[in-house]
Amino acid sequence: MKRLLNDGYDAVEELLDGYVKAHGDVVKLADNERVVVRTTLSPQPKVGIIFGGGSGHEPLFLGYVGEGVADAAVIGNVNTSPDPIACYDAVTAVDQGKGCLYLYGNYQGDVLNFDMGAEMAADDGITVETVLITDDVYSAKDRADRRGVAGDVIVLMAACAVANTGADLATVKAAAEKANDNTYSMGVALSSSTLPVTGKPIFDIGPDDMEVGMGIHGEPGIERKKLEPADAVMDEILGIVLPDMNLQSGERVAVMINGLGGLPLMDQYICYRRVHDVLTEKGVTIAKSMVGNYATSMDMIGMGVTLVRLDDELEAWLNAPFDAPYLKQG
Amino acid sequence: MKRLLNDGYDAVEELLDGYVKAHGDVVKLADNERVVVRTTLSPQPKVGIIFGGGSGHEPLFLGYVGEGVADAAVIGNVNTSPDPIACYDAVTAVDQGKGCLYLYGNYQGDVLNFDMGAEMAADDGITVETVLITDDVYSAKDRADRRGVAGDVIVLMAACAVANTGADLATVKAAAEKANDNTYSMGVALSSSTLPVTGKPIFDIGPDDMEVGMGIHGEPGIERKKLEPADAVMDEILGIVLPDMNLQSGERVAVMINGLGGLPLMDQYICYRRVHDVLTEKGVTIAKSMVGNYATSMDMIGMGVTLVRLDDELEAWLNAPFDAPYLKQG
Amino acid sequence: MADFDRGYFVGAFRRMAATAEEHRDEWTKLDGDIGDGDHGINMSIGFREVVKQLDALPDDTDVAGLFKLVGMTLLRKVGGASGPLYGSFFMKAGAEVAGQSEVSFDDLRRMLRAGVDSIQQRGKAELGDKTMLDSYLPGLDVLEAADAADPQAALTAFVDRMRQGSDDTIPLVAKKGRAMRLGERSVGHRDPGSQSSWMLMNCLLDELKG
Amino acid sequence: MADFDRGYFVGAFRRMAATAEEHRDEWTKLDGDIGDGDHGINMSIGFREVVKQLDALPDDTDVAGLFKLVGMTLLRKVGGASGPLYGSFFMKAGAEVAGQSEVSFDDLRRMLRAGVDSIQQRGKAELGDKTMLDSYLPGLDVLEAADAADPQAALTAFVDRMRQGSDDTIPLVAKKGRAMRLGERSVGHRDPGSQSSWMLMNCLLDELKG
Ligand SMILES: Nc1ncnc2c1ncn2[C@@H]1O[C@H](COP(=O)(O)OP(=O)(O)O)[C@@H](O)[C@H]1O
Ligand SMILES: Nc1ncnc2c1ncn2[C@@H]1O[C@H](COP(=O)(O)OP(=O)(O)O)[C@@H](O)[C@H]1O
Ligand SMILES: [Mg+2]
Ligand SMILES: [Mg+2]
Ligand SMILES: [Mg+2]
Ligand SMILES: [Mg+2]
Repeated sequence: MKRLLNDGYDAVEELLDGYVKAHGDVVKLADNERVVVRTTLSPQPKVGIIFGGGSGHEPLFLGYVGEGVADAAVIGNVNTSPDPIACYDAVTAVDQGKGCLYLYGNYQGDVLNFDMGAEMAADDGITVETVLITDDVYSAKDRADRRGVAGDVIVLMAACAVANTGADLATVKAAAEKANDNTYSMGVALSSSTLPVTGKPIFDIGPDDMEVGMGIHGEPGIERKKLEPADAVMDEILGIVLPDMNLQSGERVAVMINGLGGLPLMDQYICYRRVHDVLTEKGVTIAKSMVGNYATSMDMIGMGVTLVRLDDELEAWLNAPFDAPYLKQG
Repeated sequence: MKRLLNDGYDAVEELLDGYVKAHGDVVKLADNERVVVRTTLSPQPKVGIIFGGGSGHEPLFLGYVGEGVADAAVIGNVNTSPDPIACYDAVTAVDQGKGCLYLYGNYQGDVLNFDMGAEMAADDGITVETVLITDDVYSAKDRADRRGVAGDVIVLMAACAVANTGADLATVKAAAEKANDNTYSMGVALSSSTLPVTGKPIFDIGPDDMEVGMGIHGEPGIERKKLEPADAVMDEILGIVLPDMNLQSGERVAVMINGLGGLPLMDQYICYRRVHDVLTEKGVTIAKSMVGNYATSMDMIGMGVTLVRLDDELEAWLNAPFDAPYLKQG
Repeated sequence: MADFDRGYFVGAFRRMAATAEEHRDEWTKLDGDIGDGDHGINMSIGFREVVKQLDALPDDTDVAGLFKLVGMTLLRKVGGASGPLYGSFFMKAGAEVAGQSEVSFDDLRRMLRAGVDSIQQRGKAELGDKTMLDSYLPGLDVLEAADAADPQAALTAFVDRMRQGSDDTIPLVAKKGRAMRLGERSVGHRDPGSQSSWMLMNCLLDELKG
Repeated sequence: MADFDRGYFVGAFRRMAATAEEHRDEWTKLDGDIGDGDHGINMSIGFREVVKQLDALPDDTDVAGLFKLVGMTLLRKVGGASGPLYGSFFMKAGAEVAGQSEVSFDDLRRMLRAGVDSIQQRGKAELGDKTMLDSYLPGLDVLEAADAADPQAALTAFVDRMRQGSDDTIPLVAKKGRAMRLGERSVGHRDPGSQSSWMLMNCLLDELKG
């Protein structure tokens, strides 16, 4: 598919430059050009929330930096974890003496780099804790091994809601863990994304095929199948996610339909409709709905369903006020 | 390109059903299934703002129905003006005794249908005024003949800001006209969109080609050219738009980069960056920036630049508080 | 002079629905070349609903009522330029024969003229603007000049002339509708509405032939 | 026993940069099959910056400083799994010869061992996990067993064994890195890091041959 870029090697720097120019009232680049930070930090010191990962998932991660949301986003090359120095520089840019929380999807590259960043911060006497986001049901059997996909946004919301109360690092971390433990996602891709440097897709896929269990990086999914109508695809996803989360009649959830970039909102709402109807039929209450491109893979055609099992506390966190360019509510 | 739909003939109804299910706190369907209205109208009577056009441009038009924004959206078939009965039903659903304003892009089909709706409303004694949006610079020489593209959102914002003050219909209409007169857009498309009913593109385009002057419906643009790097494409667009609007050093503008659906945010911010740099270099102040998919053509790969010449009044209108699912600020 | 009753028109409308379905992608393609690629799709959406209405047609519906129902259905379901144009066409045509259960061939000619007048009134297009009027207007002239004693021959001449009128749109520069903004780029393409209109009118002829 | 000076290593690093550029799409394709398709791209991004650094290399940089610079550059620019792994590899390798302006062949072997140890320490992978260690580990064993009197032969054996190790990853099920989650679907594909690592080490040999 076609893109509108200059030299692909400059894409990330140009993205970040364009982003801070467009949203200069909210964010700026830190001394490190791969670190997007709030122009002004919270007047009340709070735990610094640092969100990050590769680029190519916009509006993830940078779009969620703003008042009451993330304090910094650390941005890597396309589909690639950021480097450890950027991870470290984000800490020094936002720490207000209460320590920082790293939030990112569970990928080995990210763990390697963020861990190095945390070690460097520790040398400066700054405590950094980490919550790995592991919402992608189909990527592994054990939660701890799962990758993070659109659940990144859910976990971020919970962590930020609690950090905004002035809570300490351990409390904020526990909130993020609670949100992560209750978040379940699964997606499908109908196409690859197109890499800026090569201008080519990462993988080939037939005109009638879909990749089930696709992540948001273009890693192959877990299975390739014939493309089916939207309702059938949603039923298939729910047929895996609902048993995995053991969701019961009478429970309450938040539903997110996450577009991967190239899928029209029309299709996303049609997918939402089916998920809504199936859950309602099952006696599950949908207390919150989010539909749109929250965590993309550039121009990839595809989507994911994210379900969050709610209790009063988690529901309140997800309904907290947020004011970042791509997350405004309350 | 691939879509995730059920029977294409059901796509619009399923979209609307999914949309009101996802955003049931904000909107519902009126008695007419093609009319999306606010669940509760403004407590202070105001001029009813009715926004509309074909479907397939999501989040346009339905995404802008909400508190302080549009009171209703009238939705047609894909790329097709809504029918006159829906246009009329929207009026009866939202009129609070102060009359209504129809806002839609200048397409003959829309004019035919909305005018019939207005005639029917007049028979009921309800005054409906119309402002045709005509921001697409490349579509015609005279402003009155131009089509409406992403400028729809700009004009809507101005009209709503003024309607929210309780102003009368003539005043609201004048505000919309002022916004329209100062709004200039131009876009390019790198691909066609894919029609839900046929599952096929509307037109073919070579792998290295772009369509210059593309609208948001898949109408052919005005010229087909070789695809160029983002900066060159922006320069070409500005080379046409700036002289047309006769923008001078020292003036102030709002800039919107509108993604047509399939173009990643990465590319959109890279485009924004160039527009920002060129305008800044020229001595023009950017007082407001908007980047994202405001008015799409489903999965079409492409974008448009919209510039709004600002004075204090217009700037204040564009910075008014709005709270619709796809337009939240202030 | 043959009489045209409700059954005849129901049959003709069913043929129109089948035609819209069959030629959906062709009309859509024509509209894709110089418009927005929805003409065939929207006509098929409209006529699918027409078929539903015909399936549940109340027994006491007369010809005028039938035309009104078809016109309103197209008006409600088609949208775009052709929704109100075709909608008005059938509604106004029907209004010409209010209260009649059968219509004469002369009535039919009056109906079609009234319908085309309403297209022109709504759309304000002229002959040569590259619209459906380029098939309707010359076609109607031929129809009105034809010998009323042989309706089948007259309708044949009507449809043939409409078809010719559609062919004649190919070299034209569009002056109305979406294609207008294409200017010279519209040259060399057939106007989609001129194609759908002769094909729909051809259903009147086919139903007469049986 | 040949000595390896700063000039030798600068030459070798320039060869690595050229290799990363030349094989960018190949490594990317390998990573596309079982990873996320960025390995070649990110290595090329990293080595483009290495070249910039080499072009502006301060005169007083010794071998250890050179390795540190290359390692830090890859660490800063590459990201993902291979950024810290290759970054650590070169930094730790350099740290082995701090203060030396030339290094012996034995020094070089110690450097490479230290570098590979750091990959293992950071990445916690074992032989057979389908990673770059599957080329490095058997390669190093051969290198350390080789006759120090003939560095060129030793490096040839080293690189050959690494290449073989890379071939041997093809039938393996990935146990580390992104490919891990593919399970059986990773079988039949070469690990991209095992390919890039032997090709980069081959530059040490090529520079020696001149
Ligand atoms: N003003 C007009 N008068 C008569 N016919 C018109 C006029 N404008 C458009 N048409 C007809 O309508 C056709 C297009 O219909 P359609 O595709 O449904 O509308 P839209 O342009 O709104 O998508 C054109 O091919 C033309 O024949
Ligand atoms: N734990 C590990 N130990 C050693 N090498 C590893 C490990 N994890 C990944 N690798 C190597 O890194 C390569 C992938 O690098 P790269 O594509 O840059 O990382 P990412 O998976 O973050 O995109 C793999 O092919 C593998 O050789
Ligand atoms: Mg990666
Ligand atoms: Mg249309
Ligand atoms: Mg059309
Ligand atoms: Mg990779």
